Amino acid sequence: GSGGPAEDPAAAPVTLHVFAAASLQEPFEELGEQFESEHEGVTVEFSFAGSSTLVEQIQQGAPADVFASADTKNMDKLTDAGLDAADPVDFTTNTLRIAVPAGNPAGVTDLASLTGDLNLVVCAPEVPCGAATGTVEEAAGLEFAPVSEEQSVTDVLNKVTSGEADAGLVYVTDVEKAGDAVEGIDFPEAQEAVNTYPITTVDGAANPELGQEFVDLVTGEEGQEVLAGYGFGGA
Amino acid sequence: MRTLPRWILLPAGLGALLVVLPLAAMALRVEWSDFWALITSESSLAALRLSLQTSLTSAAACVLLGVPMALLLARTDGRGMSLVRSLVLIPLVLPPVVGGIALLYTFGRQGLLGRHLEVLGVQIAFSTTAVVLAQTFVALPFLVLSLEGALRTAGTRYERAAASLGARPSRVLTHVTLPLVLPALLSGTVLSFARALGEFGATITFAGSLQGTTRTLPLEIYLQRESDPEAAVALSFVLMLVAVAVIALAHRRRSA
Amino acid sequence: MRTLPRWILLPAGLGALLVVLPLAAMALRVEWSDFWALITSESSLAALRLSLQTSLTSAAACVLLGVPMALLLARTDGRGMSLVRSLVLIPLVLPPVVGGIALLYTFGRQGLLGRHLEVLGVQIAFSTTAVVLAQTFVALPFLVLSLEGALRTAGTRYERAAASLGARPSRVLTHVTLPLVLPALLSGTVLSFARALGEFGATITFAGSLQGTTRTLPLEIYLQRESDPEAAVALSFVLMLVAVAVIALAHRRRSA
Amino acid sequence: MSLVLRAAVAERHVELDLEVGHGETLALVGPNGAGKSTALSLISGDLRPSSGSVSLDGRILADEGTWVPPHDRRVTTLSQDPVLFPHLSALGNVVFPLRAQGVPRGDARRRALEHLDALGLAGLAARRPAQLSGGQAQRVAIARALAADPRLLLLDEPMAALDVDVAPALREQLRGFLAGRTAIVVTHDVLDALSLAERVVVLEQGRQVDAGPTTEVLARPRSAFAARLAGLNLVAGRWDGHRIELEGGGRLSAKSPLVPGTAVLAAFRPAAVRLAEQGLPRTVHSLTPHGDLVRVRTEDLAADLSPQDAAARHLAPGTVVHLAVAPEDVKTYLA
Amino acid sequence: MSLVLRAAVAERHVELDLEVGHGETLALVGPNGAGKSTALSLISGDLRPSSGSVSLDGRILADEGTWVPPHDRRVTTLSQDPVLFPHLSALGNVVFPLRAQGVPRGDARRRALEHLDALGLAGLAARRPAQLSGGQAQRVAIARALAADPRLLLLDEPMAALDVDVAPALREQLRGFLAGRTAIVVTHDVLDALSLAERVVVLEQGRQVDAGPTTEVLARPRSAFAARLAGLNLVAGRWDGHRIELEGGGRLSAKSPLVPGTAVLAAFRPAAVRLAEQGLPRTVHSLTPHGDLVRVRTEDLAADLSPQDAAARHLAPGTVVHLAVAPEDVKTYLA
Ligand SMILES: Nc1ncnc2c1ncn2[C@@H]1O[C@H](COP(=O)(O)OP(=O)(O)OP(=O)(O)O)[C@@H](O)[C@H]1O
Ligand SMILES: Nc1ncnc2c1ncn2[C@@H]1O[C@H](COP(=O)(O)OP(=O)(O)OP(=O)(O)O)[C@@H](O)[C@H]1O
Ligand code: MOO
Ligand SMILES: [Mg+2]
Ligand SMILES: [Mg+2]
Repeated sequence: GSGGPAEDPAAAPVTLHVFAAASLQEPFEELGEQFESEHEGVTVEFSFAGSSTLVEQIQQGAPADVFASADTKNMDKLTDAGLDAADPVDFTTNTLRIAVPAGNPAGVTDLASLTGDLNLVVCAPEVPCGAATGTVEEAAGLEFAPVSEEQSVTDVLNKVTSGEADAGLVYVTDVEKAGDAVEGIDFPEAQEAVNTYPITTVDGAANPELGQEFVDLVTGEEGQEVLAGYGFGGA
Repeated sequence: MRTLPRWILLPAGLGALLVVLPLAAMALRVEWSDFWALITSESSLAALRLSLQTSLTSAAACVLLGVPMALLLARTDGRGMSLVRSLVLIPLVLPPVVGGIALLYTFGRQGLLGRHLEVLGVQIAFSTTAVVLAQTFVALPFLVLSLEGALRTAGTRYERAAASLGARPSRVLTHVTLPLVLPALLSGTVLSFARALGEFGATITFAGSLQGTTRTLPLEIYLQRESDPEAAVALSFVLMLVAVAVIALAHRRRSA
Repeated sequence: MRTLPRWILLPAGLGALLVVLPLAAMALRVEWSDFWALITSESSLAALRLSLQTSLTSAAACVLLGVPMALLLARTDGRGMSLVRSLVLIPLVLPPVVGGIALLYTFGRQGLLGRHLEVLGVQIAFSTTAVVLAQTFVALPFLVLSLEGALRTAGTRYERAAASLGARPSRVLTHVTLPLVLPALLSGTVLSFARALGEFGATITFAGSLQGTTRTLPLEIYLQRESDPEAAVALSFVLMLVAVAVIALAHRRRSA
Repeated sequence: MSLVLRAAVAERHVELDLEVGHGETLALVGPNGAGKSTALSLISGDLRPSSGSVSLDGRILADEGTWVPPHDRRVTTLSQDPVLFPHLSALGNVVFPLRAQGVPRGDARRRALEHLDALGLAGLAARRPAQLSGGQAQRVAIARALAADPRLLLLDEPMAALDVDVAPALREQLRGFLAGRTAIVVTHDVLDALSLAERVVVLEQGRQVDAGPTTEVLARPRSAFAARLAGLNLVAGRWDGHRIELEGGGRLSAKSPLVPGTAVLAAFRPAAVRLAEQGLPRTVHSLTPHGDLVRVRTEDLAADLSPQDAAARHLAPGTVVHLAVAPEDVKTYLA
Repeated sequence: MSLVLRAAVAERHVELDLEVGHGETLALVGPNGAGKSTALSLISGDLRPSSGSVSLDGRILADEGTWVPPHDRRVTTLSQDPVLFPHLSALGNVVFPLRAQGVPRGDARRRALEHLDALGLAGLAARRPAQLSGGQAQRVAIARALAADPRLLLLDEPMAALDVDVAPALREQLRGFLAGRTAIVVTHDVLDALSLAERVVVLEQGRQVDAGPTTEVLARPRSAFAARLAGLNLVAGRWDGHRIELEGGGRLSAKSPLVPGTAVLAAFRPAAVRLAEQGLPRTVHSLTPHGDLVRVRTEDLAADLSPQDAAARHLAPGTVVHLAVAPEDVKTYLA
């Protein structure tokens, strides 16, 4: 290991618990490995789930050092409960993109073509991506008739990957992740609904300093580079 | 007048506590002032209606398909049957989400069967039919397993007597076998109804989530949790009440 | 030599297809070339190990707590028992996620019991204990219900004969009642083991998802689905195999 | 008294008042539905009396406030149906009560094998109940009950399924075993009653109608049932010093030291009945072979006639006959 | 022949060769475990023969290639255990076979009530089997079997649980019902065999050891079992013109037109046996009351003596006695 400040080589092995929104899984796992290589004796354990689940768990005493949320609403829940150890920092953004199955069987070209006779799947208004969908819908003056309003982006994406849906509205990062199975179609109205990801250390954590170091890694240059590699936008 | 050893009260009590305490803890969190408003919202009522309707249909489908399966498993022996039994029970062990994926691979647009149905203009995914399919898939083993056990325990002496009196197999089935295992059939049906009522993972994966069409109560609860946890707790409480009512009703009929 | 009406083959076959087709469809999607690598990754093995360990513990807990409960329910009658039965069965009907919330409300840091345990320095949530608790919570009713049905069907004549021969209640229980319902006890145990093995919603909510501590196979599958659907399918297949093995084993012992 | 049963079961219209002395075997007889099994259930603890009490060796087993559970009564029932534990072998079944009393495993096995052997079942020790014939199963059940060594043994038609070959031997064995023990035997078999029990109680419609030493009750029956069990004809009437004026009409000559004018019962064997010109007029109901004779049944009396006699008179159901008995063959006693 | 059973069940060591003529009632007798229930199971279709065949009225019910399912055989079994459907009332149980044959509901009810009535059970029509006494349940089972109106009726000890009160009446009813019908009665009761069956087959250890008209088999038994059933002593030996040289040693005087030198069987009634100075030497095994006599059992012979005789000779188990029979009381026939 190199570069860890004030690191005691004799210290017992420690585990850093990072609770992060499910959409952050791939970049965070990459960052976690990097963090471990820089901190000898430290293991980074992730708990990925929906942001609201994570908040609930932290409120009930889950051993989280760091919390990264997929939206500000859930981060607010944490701060309202006074469980943030430091002020949350917005560290990345995500925007919507149309996902269609490989080959684009329904011939989708833009947002307006989603109102045609096809199987459209979106997020439910209750979850962050669904709120964003509502915003772009309004901005474009359209009214969608989806066949399903899903619980999470992953559910939307899965319907598209499996070819069940002809089109879905998901995040840019999801299209990247899905690889060849789907094609992405950008649309200008997406800029009306930019989703912000905040991160913070958690009050009462076992490793507050290490946690802050992880937050620093994510918000720092290296972190931003890794995030961008998965399609995330700048904070 | 049966006597049971007294010590079983301790583990039995512990077991009851393990189940009852969480339910009590949840009931304590219900905001009673808003309760009525929360559970009578349009979306809640739609979900409740859909849930009851699909679960009842699924329970009926389970009885229709599962009773014959249980009979075959209980009354025929052989190498093959044991494999069939294992296969039939798999939905029990599969995480429902995986079950949903498997259903997609079968009945989805590009699925094993679905691609042929698509040609015929039939689309199952995103329809209420898909919900029923998903619920039946996960609930069927409950009925089969509990009924098979009862059929084995009940034995065949009454069936033999009935055949000796000239009753054809169908009559033996409807007039002797099924009435004799009625308690088990009822509790198996309750089990499968309950499992269908609580089904979440397979439904969301295979059927999607649209109000009035595919968004059942568990999906509604899960969704409300994101925006309105109070509503979610209130709805969970309603689900509990429905379950208690169904179970109590089934038991009343059984002892009657 | 028992004869069943021939027509039941049709619904039984349909039922078997409903279950078997999706499993076949999924097996068809497994990428056999990568299969071994996918399922022997560190995280997969950790999840498999944790799943087996917790599910076995939970099944044992279900037997320990559930057998006494089933006995009480089957052998005592009265108004009160019917309420207890309904309560005990509720975990069946609750969507597992809601069950997880209820468990958090009980054993979580601010929960009914948890806040007292916290003072004693004991924390249950987010530990392997929590996984076992969640699994036991959802799996217990399976054992209780299937065993209660069998106990009722078996009746009390052998128990009465045993008492007449001077056997105390404990001996009657261990030497007569339980051996007589052994098939049902075994299938009830398999049911609860299987349910524990497939448990997802309550675990992720109540126990969280930490590799090696609380991330069981279904959680791993769920996680892999986000990043590596192939791995998820392969792992689901492994889960299926484990289930088939357990069920087949239980049946072998039962017929032996 | 060892057992005192003074109890009622209202819903079955049964009201009993029985006593069994220490070391005594009581036969309980009576028609189907008379309440015999009900009496045994009250004693074994399978049934709670709706009023009254049951006590054994001075200990109250059941009354309004007391309830001794069945396993604690040291009362073992051997019923019409063997109820062998299906998951245990014949040997395992007999070992069961011994182990329940804390006999060590090896000892219990040895003693159980002795019991099986005594009943001629040693060769079947390893069989499961499902692999035994009806009579074999019943004998295993008897061995098991004997092994339980109860304070009071209840036998509910123990011989019903046994063949003529085995029954006498078993009756002997049971007799040896019952000697000095307290037991109640429910039976439809006069031989069982005679050979096993010192005293008999006759139940009819839930009430005791006759009781006394077995030979006494069978020799001087006071109920139609006891008479049929003993194979005797029974009539009631008034003794006028020479004849009995029968209740149903007619007269019967007899010899008796009883005071004229008293109400009497009279019993006589069917073999003592003959056809006469001037007997009691009766209609033949049925004719059945009876040993080397033919038993002729009428509305109330039975006669055992030689086949020659029966054939000569062209007897058939419906024929009217006149029945007579020699006065010295009629046993007369106070009603 | 109506029923022809020529079949074996290897695992039970049973090999049978039975025929029952049209309209005939056959009694099947034999010790416990002889194979009686096995024979019935083969005929009813509860058991498959390991070789051989079963046919009824010319139709093959079972052989290597054929298997007619039980419900299609029109063979009804009435077993030791009533097996009443517990979820149906007594009436519902009797209605069952009628409905199974397509009798309309109202008709079936009416006919079922008649059957119950005929057996004196009309008052119990609404009872569940659990609310009946053992004998009541057995009678409902009989009514149910009669209602099934089978081509062949199999009775496995139908009277075992019936009281002396009801058995004769029921035997009469069964006799009327069996007249002109084909039936097999398994029984341990000589009265049942005599009154119900024209012909008897004696089984021992899975094989037929004696067969013939009932009175014939009982009068001239060829097996120890048949002799015991008939209540006769049976000995085997060689006829020398005046006496029989018994197989076990000793001689017995008799009168017989048989050719000297032939192997013979001889039967005589226990009542014909008396104690003599110069009889067959035997050891007393047991003494039991037998009607108004005392039955003395020895290793192979039984004697019915008057209580006075028995008491005068101080008979007790172990006493050696000499038994004699008057030559005219010994029935001799070819072995
Ligand atoms: N569970 C019951 N509920 C109601 N009545 C019953 C029940 N069991 C028996 N009876 C009735 O109680 C009365 C006495 O029955 P019990 O079984 O004692 O007769 P029993 O003398 O043993 O006759 P059997 O010789 O036929 O066995 C009968 O009229 C019978 O119908
Ligand atoms: N299921 C079985 N498996 C193996 N052997 C059996 C089975 N049932 C009976 N047996 C044996 O087969 C032989 C014939 O039995 P079966 O039941 O036919 O006798 P049974 O003549 O009816 O006797 P009982 O008068 O005691 O009823 C016996 O030796 C018995 O132990
Ligand atoms: O990552 Mo989220 O909280 O499921 O949109
Ligand atoms: Mg009785
Ligand atoms: Mg038999």
